[in-house]
Amino acid sequence: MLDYTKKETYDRNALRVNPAKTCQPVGAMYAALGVHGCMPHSHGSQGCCAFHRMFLTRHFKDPAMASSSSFTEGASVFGGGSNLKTSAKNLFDIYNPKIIAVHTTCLSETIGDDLNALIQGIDIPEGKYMVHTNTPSYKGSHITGFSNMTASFIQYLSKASGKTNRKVAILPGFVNPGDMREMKRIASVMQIPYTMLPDTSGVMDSPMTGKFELYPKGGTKVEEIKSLGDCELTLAFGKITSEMPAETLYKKCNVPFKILPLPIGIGRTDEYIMALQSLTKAEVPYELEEERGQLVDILIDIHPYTYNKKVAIFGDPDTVLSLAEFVLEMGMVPKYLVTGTPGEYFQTAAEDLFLKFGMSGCKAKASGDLYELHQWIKEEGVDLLIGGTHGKYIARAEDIPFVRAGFPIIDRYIHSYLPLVGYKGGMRLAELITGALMDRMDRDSAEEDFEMVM
Amino acid sequence: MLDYTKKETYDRNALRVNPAKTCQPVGAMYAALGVHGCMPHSHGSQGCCAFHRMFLTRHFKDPAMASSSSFTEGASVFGGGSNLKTSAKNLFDIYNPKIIAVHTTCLSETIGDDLNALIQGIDIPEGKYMVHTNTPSYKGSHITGFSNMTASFIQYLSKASGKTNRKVAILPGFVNPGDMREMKRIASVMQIPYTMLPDTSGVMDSPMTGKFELYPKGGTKVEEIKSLGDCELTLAFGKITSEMPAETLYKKCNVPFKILPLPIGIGRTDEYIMALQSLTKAEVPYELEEERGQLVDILIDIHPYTYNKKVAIFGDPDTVLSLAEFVLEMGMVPKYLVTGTPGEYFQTAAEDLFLKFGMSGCKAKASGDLYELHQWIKEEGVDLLIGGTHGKYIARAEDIPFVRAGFPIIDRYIHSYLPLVGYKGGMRLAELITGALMDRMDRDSAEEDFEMVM
Amino acid sequence: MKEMNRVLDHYNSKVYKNRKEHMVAVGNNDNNNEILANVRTIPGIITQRGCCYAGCKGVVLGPIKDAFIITHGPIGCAYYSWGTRRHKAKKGEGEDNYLQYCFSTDLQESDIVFGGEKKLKQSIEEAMDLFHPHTIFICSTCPVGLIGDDIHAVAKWAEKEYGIKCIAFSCEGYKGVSQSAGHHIANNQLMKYVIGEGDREITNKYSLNLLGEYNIGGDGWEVERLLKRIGYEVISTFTGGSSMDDLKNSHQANLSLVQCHRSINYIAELIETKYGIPWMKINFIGVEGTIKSLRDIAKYFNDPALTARTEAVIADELDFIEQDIEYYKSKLKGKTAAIYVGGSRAHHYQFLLNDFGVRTILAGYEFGHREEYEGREVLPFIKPDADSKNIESITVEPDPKKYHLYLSEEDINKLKEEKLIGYYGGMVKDMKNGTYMVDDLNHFETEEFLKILKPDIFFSGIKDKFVAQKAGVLSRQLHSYDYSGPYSCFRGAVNFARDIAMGIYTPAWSYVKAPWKAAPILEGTVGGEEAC
Amino acid sequence: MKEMNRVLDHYNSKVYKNRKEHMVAVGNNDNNNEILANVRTIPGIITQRGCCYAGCKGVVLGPIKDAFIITHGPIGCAYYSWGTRRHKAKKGEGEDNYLQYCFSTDLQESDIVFGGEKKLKQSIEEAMDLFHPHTIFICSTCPVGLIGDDIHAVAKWAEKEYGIKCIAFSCEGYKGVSQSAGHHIANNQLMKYVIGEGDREITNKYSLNLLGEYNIGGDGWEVERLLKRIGYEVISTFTGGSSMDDLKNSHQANLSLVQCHRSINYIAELIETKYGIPWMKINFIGVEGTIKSLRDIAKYFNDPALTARTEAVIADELDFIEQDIEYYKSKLKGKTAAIYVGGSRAHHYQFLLNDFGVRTILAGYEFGHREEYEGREVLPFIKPDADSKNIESITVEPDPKKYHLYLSEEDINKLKEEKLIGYYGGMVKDMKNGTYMVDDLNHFETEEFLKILKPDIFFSGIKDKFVAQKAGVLSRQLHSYDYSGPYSCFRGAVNFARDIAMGIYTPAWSYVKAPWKAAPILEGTVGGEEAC
Repeated sequence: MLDYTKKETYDRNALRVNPAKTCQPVGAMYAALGVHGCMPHSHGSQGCCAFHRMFLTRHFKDPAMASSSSFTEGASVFGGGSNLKTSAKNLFDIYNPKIIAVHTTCLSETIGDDLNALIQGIDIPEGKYMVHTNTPSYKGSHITGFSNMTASFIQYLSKASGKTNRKVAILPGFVNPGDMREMKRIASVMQIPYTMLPDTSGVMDSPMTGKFELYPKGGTKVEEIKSLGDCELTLAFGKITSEMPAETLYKKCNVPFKILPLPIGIGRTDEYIMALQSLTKAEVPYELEEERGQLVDILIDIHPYTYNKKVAIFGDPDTVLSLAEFVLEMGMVPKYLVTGTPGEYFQTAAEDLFLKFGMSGCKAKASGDLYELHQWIKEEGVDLLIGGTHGKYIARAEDIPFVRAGFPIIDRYIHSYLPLVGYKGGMRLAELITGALMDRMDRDSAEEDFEMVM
Repeated sequence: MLDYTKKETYDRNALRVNPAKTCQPVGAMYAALGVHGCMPHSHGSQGCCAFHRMFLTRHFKDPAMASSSSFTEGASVFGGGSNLKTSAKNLFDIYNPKIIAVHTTCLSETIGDDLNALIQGIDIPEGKYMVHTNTPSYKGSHITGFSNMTASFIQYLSKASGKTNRKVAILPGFVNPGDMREMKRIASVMQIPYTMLPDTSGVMDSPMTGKFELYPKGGTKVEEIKSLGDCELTLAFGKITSEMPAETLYKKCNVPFKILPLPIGIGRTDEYIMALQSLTKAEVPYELEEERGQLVDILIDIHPYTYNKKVAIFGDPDTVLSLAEFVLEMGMVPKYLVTGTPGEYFQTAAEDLFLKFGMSGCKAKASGDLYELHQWIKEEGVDLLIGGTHGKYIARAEDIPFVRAGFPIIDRYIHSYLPLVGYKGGMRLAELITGALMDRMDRDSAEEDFEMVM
Repeated sequence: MKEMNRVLDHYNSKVYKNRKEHMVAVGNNDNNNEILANVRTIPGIITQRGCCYAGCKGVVLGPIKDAFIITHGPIGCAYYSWGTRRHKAKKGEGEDNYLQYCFSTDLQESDIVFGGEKKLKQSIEEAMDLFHPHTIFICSTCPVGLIGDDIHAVAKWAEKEYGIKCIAFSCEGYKGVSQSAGHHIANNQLMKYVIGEGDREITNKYSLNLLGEYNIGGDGWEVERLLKRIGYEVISTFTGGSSMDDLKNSHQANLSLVQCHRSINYIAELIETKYGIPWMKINFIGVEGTIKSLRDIAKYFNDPALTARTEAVIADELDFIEQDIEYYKSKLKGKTAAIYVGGSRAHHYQFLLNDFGVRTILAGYEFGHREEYEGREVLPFIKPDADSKNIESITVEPDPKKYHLYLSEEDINKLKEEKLIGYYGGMVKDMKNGTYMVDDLNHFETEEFLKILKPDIFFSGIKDKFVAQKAGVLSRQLHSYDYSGPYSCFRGAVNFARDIAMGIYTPAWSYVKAPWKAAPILEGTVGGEEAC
Repeated sequence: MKEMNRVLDHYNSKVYKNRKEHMVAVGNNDNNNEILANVRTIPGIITQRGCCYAGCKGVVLGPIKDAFIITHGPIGCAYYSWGTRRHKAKKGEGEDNYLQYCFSTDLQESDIVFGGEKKLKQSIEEAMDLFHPHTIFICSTCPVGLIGDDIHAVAKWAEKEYGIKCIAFSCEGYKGVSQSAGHHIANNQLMKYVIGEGDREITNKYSLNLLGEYNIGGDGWEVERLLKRIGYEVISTFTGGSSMDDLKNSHQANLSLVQCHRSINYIAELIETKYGIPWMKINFIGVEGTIKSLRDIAKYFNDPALTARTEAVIADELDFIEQDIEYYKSKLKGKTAAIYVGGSRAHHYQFLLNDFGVRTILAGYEFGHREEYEGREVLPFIKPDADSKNIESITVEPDPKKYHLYLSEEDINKLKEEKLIGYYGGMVKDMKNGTYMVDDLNHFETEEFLKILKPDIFFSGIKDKFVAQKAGVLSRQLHSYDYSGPYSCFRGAVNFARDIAMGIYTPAWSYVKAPWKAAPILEGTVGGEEAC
């Protein structure tokens, strides 16, 4: 397995091997699916749309509906304007979306299609919307695309009426529907009214009913996006993912924002709750306090199995950073942190985290890839690997226990329904991690050391 | 591992090998811990109390507080009356319980202590209570003890005032606090007021606060037990565990009851919700409908990994029956069902289940043990083993994937916080089962068959 | 016919006109079942089609285990085609296998602005340092074509610099109208730079190429097992599980078998012209299909011993699966299916379904051409459009040294007349009147046809699988076999039937409707707002 | 003293009087540190103590790997003692190992009414059929004693019927006041029926018995490794990891080492009387303790080569752990501990804690006798009470054939005078003034002492572990080592320190208090009832 990967360091600057990121449009598509009645539209060659729908479907095991401008060689030469126009007409005609959310591709970006102008030239039916975002695949990653699409919804739609709606805008970041549900539950328990954008719960984890819904019940409604401009505050989860849309809302409608880390683990969920609590007179309900206390109790109980265990984590930057803090809370050593998404903040934040927990000898890298992570692991091994499906080759090659978390998970089921965020998500994650480590202990123990009580 | 277990059948009638049950008092102790302010008291030799506390603590990783009559040889000869009297005085003096719940042991039962009489002779402080139940270890199992203790609370305390309290009495059966929470959540979502007895949530899954509470926040309050007599209906989960206390409430206070299976899986959770729904004008809220639809969706998605897979399940009878129905819903074959608890109903119910799902070649046995289950597995293997910790030896000996579910789980953590019941519990269980099966596929696949997408 | 019209009626006139020509109510039309295929999808119509890159890198080149494929472009395309198609390959001794890896130049904005050739070259240098491959393929994605990187020049440079084989494939996503363009581009380059280069010694005269078999889920291995049992030698498989060396030696075979007609027929034709090896359309999907194919091959080689061995193996394989086949037939008989997959499978799988008494009521190709629907006899009548003209068409001459005939020209011509070789009859001849053939079946039509035709199973790909299942219709992926397989030949038929049966009989379907949706709401006395 | 009184003050007078005598403020009393021990726990007081069966089957007999132990009684007792104590044992070649199994007669009501002997006999028959053990132990639980089953007669029957060894242990739970009674009962039978029966040839004169070592977490193996390195032969370990054959040969050793004084000193004494082998109290817990023990043993054998080898091994082992010890000392120095465990560990572990600069401020035994607290010099002054009189006391005579002396009687007497052998000084001598010694520390006192003394670590068992931790005090189990180990000797010391350090430094402790418990509640404008 991965026999060509050698531990010797090599200064590789051009060839990307086993990436830990993908391209912007898939992130934009996922964000657009989190708006109710929205048809994500890929402005480019139809293969992009096919790849992205395939990938999202494989992660969520639910339909990922989106359309394409279906560029051919002609469009690539003469521009995609007429393709977009035809697309809009056909989409509104046949699929009747409330809103079409266009994202570009490396093709239309390289051609230089001016989406603003193109959309202005399109005859949009009354009560319908068409928005766009620029998502050149050769910049950033799928996280950037998610961020861009979210910001564009705000840029196009949100308005400040001058009167507060007494709500909080929640930008959840690139997480699963199960995570969004848990973030919303926490806000509800705190009795804080909110609008979440995007909100893929009820879309990408929709129930089986015997009836296919092109636009499932879930998703942020267009009216809600409009009203984001009247929110009191934006809670933006994940600086790398959500700062930009939060800033957009601030610039456009003057809604102040707070950047929060993805609320994975105790401290980061605490931050979320404290942010909510600062908005309300109410005390934090016992329900949350109890869950928190349970998670602390669990972490103390399991520490003999987690303490000082070395972990390698890869995936999306905000996810990796929050997973890293949680494993630190568990007493583990986040030996290697890798994201494929570029950006200096990731490394800075990781270093801050190592410092905060007094860790030395840990490495973090943005714009990294799994080949390099694997090299690191070959040089000094870890006790656990956490990340998406692509880690399974490394896990097998190096015989490391593997916990799947993050995006994409295309070789397992159910993960998208259940949260990693919040104290509840912490319990689940703690169970996955401890289970993986203890199963390994059991597997590797000599017969005489195979224990009934642990 | 377990090298002496041979597949050849042998008609064993006396020697119990690797039991799948334990004795009544531990069940009674667990039930008593589910009453707020209650001190479970073991009337017998102090080793019983020590063993039971040890066992409960190892499963829940939380304190299991209980006291003992600390019989010595003298008490065994002359009866334990004075030990009980001294115990009561000291307990009220030092530990200030609201209620003492005495259960007997094989020792005090064999001596023939008349607990009714003994308790009547004890000076119970004003506003305090002392109840008892008979739990001879040589009859039934820990499930019987749980059942007996629950019934005794009702027998001692519940009263019909003649005026309904418009509540439902919920007897959850021998399940984890996480399960009880989920059962309560479902009733709450259905807007049905209830009293659950016993209710160990908030007791055996209590949060870390930095302060030890001898009587944690959770547990059914004595006042609530009293008021059970005014309930409109009893929902008794698990015929084997909960029928007896339900009947007790019916006989004493004329509260009608419905026996329901433990709500594990779709059909059995449906039954619970339908039972609640029959009590109310309200429609079933979308929240539950959505969870249900998600679970159905998941089961359809994962069927290629579960269908026709053979499973052996052992543990407590009501748990095993409900797990069996759930795996049937998943398209699996519940090849072997074993409980150590005696009683004909288990086998009958299992046969009915096999019939309902058109299964042939499946075996079920009450009063069974793990030695025999292992023999069966040696004769014809299974793809998965589900049960408590004691199954780990078999799983290792036969190299079978193993999902821990039920009682006791003394070699893992966190399980007691998270439900198996309800649609949510179904998702968790489906994740555990599918994860175990798919991990095994990955482990056993040749390198060229090791798949990125599954 | 009326079902088809009910679907089409939703369209505006422009779309109606276009889509109408892609649908055929078989035997119920005045156009001799003619269909429009291999043309552009209308923008905005939700198609399942992919792109040229997917057809070139994803389908044809990807399975070649020891070709080090660098996707030249932004990261996405390489990422999506990493391990996501189930073309299996074993690493033989001394062989390379890069299938677990994904290589890309991960172009950044500055590369788009200033050109990506430099980064491509450096990537090749790094690949040589770290992996020492003997063969590098360069596959370009959309922007590369636009910014004008000369990947072919880079390939030449690499061959010179490192003494390796390096082939460039200009398979930008926007080329052509579907994956089909990519197959063509891949085929052309393999023909130009790979086939015919080998000099492996072949002693078995019953030597075959297995073209258009990508070893999804191990299909190719199962075919090979069967052919070997009879006494054939499979010199090359295009391209499932093959090494470069296998492909290089394909010119030495005495017969080319064509499984997926669409993706590989170019090569089959060119090999025949250049090396004299005839090709035969076979089909190893389905029991009857497999038997017929084996007998046809034996007929070509025309050796009584081989024919006897063929019959013996058929009998033995049948015996092995007989009970299972009967069992699953009893479970599946009378069910109906709709099939919408790639360029030949929608045809092949009808045979397999037929083996179990499952009727196909609708079938279509995602990227098929008219000949896959109507048979090669329509080839002379297909007018190339702008999109197909853009894809290079190559011609070859007989190779003076390597051209060889196993049969006499006379025999070959006879067999061609018999349509045993050099011919493919297309799908429509095997479809019953009253069924439908739909090209480039899009999302809307899928939804509508499922509602109207109510098939028991819908065979398609991952993108519409859950669309069907949400609507209560079992769906199995026939691109990837839903992570099962092999489905080919005798034993594969049992795997297939097992998978279909478990899908149909999986108990979860019976829980779709919540009981409270059926039961009346009783007027209870507990709970609700008033009590809480 | 005042802390102790604050705890006692909560009690009513009767309990006060009793419990006061179980507590000693070391060096701060007018009673020469005398303590009350090995007496009944007051009913209703939440004790951590177990029963006679737990001491007999659970502690002493359970570890004997090839003894087929049938628990005669209802199911619970067998179940609870199945795999729950971490006495490890390796199955050697040709040896049996039943540790993964649990055997019980699972008595039912009818058996209680009509007697259980028949079922016991049948169980033995079935055991013989299925397992063919060479040794069966029968351990009775509470009701068996009351219904009058003659398990000893059944044992005799089994020996005759099957030619095996079968020993009955009347270890009903109600006997005695704690596990201690069970140790005694187990010891008596082992002495009567096992020890002295072996005739293995022993060539090494540096032969030892390791008594009172149950190989929890592999402690015994580590001790054995160390002793073997020096040149000793460990003939038997009582009983961790031992086979029956090991125990049978223990009479051949030249010195008995006693690790856990409480559970095994009976045997040590009796072996000396019957076979002439002196015993030495050693302690392999803690670096200093281990060094002293090794030197003491060498002193007994008094061979310069052995002594040199002892020093060399000590130096080498020290060298191996030095860095770790220093590291953990830096992490642990200045911390305080309370210890409440079995019959000797509360003493031993103080040495180990001391190695790392951790002060023990409270210590107590769950089932110790006065001699474990105050030293064997108090033995003559202990008056047996009704509970202890109920436990059989056996006496032995020197065995005419097997009695052997390694040293001259004179030398032995000299060493006895030096207290090198035949002596145990108890815990109190090693405790600092101002610390506390508490016997049978109960739940209430645990809670109170933790609040008042605020130790950094509380060492105890599973039942009160989470009581301490809920109160924010790290607790480690010293019965089972929390599933870690070994903790013995040099390397075990590092394991121990690692476990303690990780417990203390585990980050989760810092999250106990929710931030909103500290921060002021701001007057927000969003949410709450009015907005919802």
